[in-house]
Amino acid sequence: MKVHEYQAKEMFATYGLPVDKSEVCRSVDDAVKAYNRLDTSKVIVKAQVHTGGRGKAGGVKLATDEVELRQHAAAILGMDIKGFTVDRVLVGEAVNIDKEYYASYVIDRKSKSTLLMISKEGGMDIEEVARVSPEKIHKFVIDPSVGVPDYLAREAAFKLFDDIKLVRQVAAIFQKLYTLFVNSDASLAEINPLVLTKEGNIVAIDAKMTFDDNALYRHTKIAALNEPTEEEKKELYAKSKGFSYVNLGGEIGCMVNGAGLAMATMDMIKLYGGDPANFLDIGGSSNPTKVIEAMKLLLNDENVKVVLINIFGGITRCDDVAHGLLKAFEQIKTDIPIVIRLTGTNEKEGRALLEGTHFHVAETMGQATQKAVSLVNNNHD
Amino acid sequence: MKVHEYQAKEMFATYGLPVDKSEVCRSVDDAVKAYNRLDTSKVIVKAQVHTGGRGKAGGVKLATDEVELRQHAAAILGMDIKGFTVDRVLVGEAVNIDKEYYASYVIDRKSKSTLLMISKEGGMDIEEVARVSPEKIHKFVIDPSVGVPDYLAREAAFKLFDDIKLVRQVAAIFQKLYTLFVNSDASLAEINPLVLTKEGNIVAIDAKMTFDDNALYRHTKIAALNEPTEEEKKELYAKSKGFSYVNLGGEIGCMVNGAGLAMATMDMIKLYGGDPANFLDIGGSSNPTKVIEAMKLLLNDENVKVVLINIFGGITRCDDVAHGLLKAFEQIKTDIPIVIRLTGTNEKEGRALLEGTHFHVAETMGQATQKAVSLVNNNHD
Amino acid sequence: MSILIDNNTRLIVQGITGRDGGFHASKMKSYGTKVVGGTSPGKGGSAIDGIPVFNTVKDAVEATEANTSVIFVPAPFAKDAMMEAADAGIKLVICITEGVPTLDVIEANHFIKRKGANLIGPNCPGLITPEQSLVGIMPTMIFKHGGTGVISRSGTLTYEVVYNLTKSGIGQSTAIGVGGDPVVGLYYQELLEMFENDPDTDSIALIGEIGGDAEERAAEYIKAHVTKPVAVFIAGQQAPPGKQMGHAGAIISSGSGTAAEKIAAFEAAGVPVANEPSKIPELLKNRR
Amino acid sequence: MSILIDNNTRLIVQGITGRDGGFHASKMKSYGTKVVGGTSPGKGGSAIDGIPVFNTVKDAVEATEANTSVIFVPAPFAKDAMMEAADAGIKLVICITEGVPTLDVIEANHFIKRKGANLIGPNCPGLITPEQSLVGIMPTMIFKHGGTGVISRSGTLTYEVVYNLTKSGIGQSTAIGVGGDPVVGLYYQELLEMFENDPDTDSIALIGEIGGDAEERAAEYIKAHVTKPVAVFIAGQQAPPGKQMGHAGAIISSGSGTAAEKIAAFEAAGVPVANEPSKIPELLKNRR
Repeated sequence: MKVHEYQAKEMFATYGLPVDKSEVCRSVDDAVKAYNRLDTSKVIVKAQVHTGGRGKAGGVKLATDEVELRQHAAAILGMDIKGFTVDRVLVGEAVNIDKEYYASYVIDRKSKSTLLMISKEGGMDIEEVARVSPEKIHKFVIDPSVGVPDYLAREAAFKLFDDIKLVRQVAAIFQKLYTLFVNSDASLAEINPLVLTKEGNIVAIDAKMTFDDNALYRHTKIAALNEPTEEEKKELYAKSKGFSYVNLGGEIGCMVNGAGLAMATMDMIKLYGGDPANFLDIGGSSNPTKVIEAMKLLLNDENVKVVLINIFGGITRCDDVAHGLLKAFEQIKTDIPIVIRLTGTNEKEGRALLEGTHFHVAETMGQATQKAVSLVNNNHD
Repeated sequence: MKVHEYQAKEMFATYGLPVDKSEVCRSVDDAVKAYNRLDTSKVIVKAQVHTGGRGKAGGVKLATDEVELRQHAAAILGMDIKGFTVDRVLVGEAVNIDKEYYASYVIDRKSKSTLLMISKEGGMDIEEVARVSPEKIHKFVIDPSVGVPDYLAREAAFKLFDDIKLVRQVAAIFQKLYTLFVNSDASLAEINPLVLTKEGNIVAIDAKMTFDDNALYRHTKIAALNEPTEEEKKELYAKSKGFSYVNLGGEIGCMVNGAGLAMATMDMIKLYGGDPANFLDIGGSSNPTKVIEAMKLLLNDENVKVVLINIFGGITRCDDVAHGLLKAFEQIKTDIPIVIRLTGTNEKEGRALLEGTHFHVAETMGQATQKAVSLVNNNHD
Repeated sequence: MSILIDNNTRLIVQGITGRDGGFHASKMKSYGTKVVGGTSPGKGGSAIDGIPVFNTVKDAVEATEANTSVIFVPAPFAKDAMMEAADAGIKLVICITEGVPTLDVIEANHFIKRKGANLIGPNCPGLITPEQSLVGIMPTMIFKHGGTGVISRSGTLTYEVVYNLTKSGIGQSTAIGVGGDPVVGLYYQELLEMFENDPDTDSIALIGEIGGDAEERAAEYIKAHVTKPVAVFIAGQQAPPGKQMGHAGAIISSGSGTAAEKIAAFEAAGVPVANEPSKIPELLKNRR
Repeated sequence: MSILIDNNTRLIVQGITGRDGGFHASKMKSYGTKVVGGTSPGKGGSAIDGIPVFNTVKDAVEATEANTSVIFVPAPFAKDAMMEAADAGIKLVICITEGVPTLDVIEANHFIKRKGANLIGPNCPGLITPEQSLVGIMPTMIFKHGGTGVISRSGTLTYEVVYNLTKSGIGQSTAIGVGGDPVVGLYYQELLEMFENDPDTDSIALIGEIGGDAEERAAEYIKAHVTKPVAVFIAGQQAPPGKQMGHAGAIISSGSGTAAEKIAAFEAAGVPVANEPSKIPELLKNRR
């Protein structure tokens, strides 16, 4: 789950991390008031959107007087950045940047640990730095049972600075950021850039945090900051029903038990010349209620021309699955053709139950997919 | 460093540990007011002193009405318990005890860890339990890098209870007590007894905490609770001068560099028929200022008839030590005989410098001690 | 032989009094797994399907000499359960639970490693050594004893592959679902090494998916260290970036972790990649 | 031979720019110890008495291949320094610092053990293998190479004993001050084992004091495992209960940890106890 820069900065401030003075504004008038309260001539106006690249899109502007500020705030508010409409800007004191650095904590799958990543190449796209000059990124694996002791924070800080005063300042930042990361179950806590000002202070002038969805149950305040897109609202609704759903825009709706098999199913559709409408994992078992809910989701998508149900009967045997499907479809009214592929334990019994119904029954994933693709093409004709 | 029961209970309450309702009182009138505020018929009045065995000494009494309360408060306030005058009593609601248990965290030298010790034999002298039936005490070594996870707290709690509700209650107590122990750098956190009330609640009705002197620098609030005895004030004063000092009551004052050697010196005095007046470790080196301060300490003790200075010259050579001693004693006026034993690097040069002065110079600890003892005996004659 | 579990596996089921725990404890027991005990705080002394229940893993291990534990407790308690198992001397901990916070897994896995034990999962179907021992929730009927080791990040997709293997007459030495989370215990490299060293394993099926770069590292490892034939399937070629595909770990972040990269890595390492799960048996047969 | 340190010891001094650190770094160097570096955050690149100074222990180890570290930093920073050393790959950490909080020592020692390293101290004079290597603050002139291993909780009392040994013609293999705190690193048992296994050690002097029951456990250990002659001195017979005698660990609590108990334990184990430090050489000579 993502939060906005201004929300991340509020968290930073709570943990004693130095951030630039700023205020979030929802209107041009608010922005002007904020400008006057900040009591500084030069401010920066930044779009608050849940996507990267706002700078390139014109969502970040410097203003040196009220007129300019009005202009920029007006231009940015309402702007569309990669499909996100800007409804808030952050108006912040523009600091005198001497040098820019990069610092983040991320979850590292390889070391199965939290990783501190730092670089002297701040203010740029860190993936680009990692690609072009990986030696400029320093990584520190954090032992969760000790966290970031002073010596480790110092070791990292010495990679950025020689001056012991700056080393101590930035080491404290690394420790506080780690505490925030752990206490909030973050999956990313990034400062880019972390700035050395001409006055010799170190300030986080941007802040990015994302959080582990699996841990949100213990962070209700953070969970409350969630602002799902229309797309994500659908996904969340599916989740509330026990599904995993992602819209893909194609014509063949899929309903599969298991995430891996669901991914394989959408890949197969493409392989056989079709376009998957979605990823949909309905989870381990497939009782009638679940199937009904899942079908509602698929049929809500106007693009869907054919539905492909791919079920592997494991603990729940295929004959039970077939009974469940038949029961579910008693309650579902649709003209859309349904292809069902059932494999696994008692598959023959299961398929036999479905033969002679309005379902198109297939034995293998290949056959089922071919059938679904051909049904779409027939519809087009 | 010790604190009173009521102070420990305040800390307990801060950490969410269940304690009986109580108030500390410095006068009988205060006690009566507390009694009325507690709004319960039966209360317990407990002397607050930095020593054990207050129960046996009559410092703990049950009162069932205001008259009794007045009597007990009046009797206990001002009472002398093992040399401590009671100036405070704790007036607490008397809980309906069903069963008594024991729980403590201690520093365990052997496992080099914190140890959780629990027993069903609460309310008694735990050392006695340990001696008579050690199998009734359960010990859990705490890994400092993980603390007391839920499972460990439960494991321990199941040693005391079968009922899962009580297990959960007491497991939470074990976890909170550990947090308090670690956060406050305690060396002991003891609940004896931890009580199961007839109403089915678990309450700490006594609380004992001692703290690591070496860590007090980072716990100023706890350090402020220190109430040194007259004896301890002397020791603290010595500490502020860089010494370790303990009064022993004998006639031969000692001044030694190093704690082990200082202990050996007082043992030798006893071995040779004398009585050491004190333990005094003046630390590694022995510059004149230190010697002057140390002599002041010794000469303040009216029992001291002879002073035995035992210095091992290591990094600081014996000749330098001798120069230092001579310089120091230019400023010290005393008729008390001084025996000096100097060994180690350049000992001959050192001793040569002291020959012919008013010091009694000895080569070995044995000789020095004999000399000191004989000088005391001469004085007595 | 086999890897990780066999006839000597003595299993306890943590959370045995829960719906899933109880159901699968019986399933495992009836498959022949030595399910020697279960745990459920406060239910010690009772029994589930003849399996004795203990209050703590420590009690269970003391009474039963269990060496393996499978966890069915809800996600908020999974970390504690994993650590309890390792602290009690369990040497292989399998966590089935889905939705465990990543930092909990990191902490538990570090602790388990420190205790000299291994973790599988969480968010995994467990593992099976066919005709010897099942630890987890896999449907036993599709498995057959044989020579192919199976490693997978998925559940039903593994069954799909195993089903096809068995149908083609290819049995399995051990099949392991490592779990679909970003951070899980044993992974490709450790398991590839175990299979390489297992005399009863003659080939390996590896089922990967989008997210992370474990497949890329596995490809390198295979090239350098694995002499036995390996066939691969990678799920998620059609997954859009930034979207989590069911598994918490199946997500393309900042343009990395794509199926295309993974497939390319295996092909560069000379490891054949199936374009359908059903092609795995064919690829293995061709290489033997 | 010897134990723990010898000619292969490559030492760094943590806190080398402090008064004590600098002073003793020079002393150790002039004794012949291979003092290959020192650390002091922010002073990296400078030098003390020709010894290069680094910002971090990691830098120092990378540049110098140090294997041993001695710590002179103030007590509030000692825990961090101990952990830094172990994390950088140092295998023997000696902490001279006095007044380190006990929970800091517990944490650091656990960490050091986990890293496969050993701690000596804190609040100790260090150790010496005469005529090879000095790590700590011991006065070198009183030591002489020979066959007696010395283990002690004290500083000057150790020197007193060593002085008497040397005067009697008995040299030392290695002499170690384990430290006067309640919790310290290597202790009697580990060191007795090392001396027992060291071919160059022919006898052992053990100097104990009041507080704890380490001496009692050492007596048991000697009886069961040590074949070489051991002589003992215990300080603190006149110590009153409840009073800390200089060392944080030298305190009789709740009536246990008395000198009488300890002396009785050694005597029961057949280990002679000297009534004066100067009697140790005699006891050792009698037993050889």
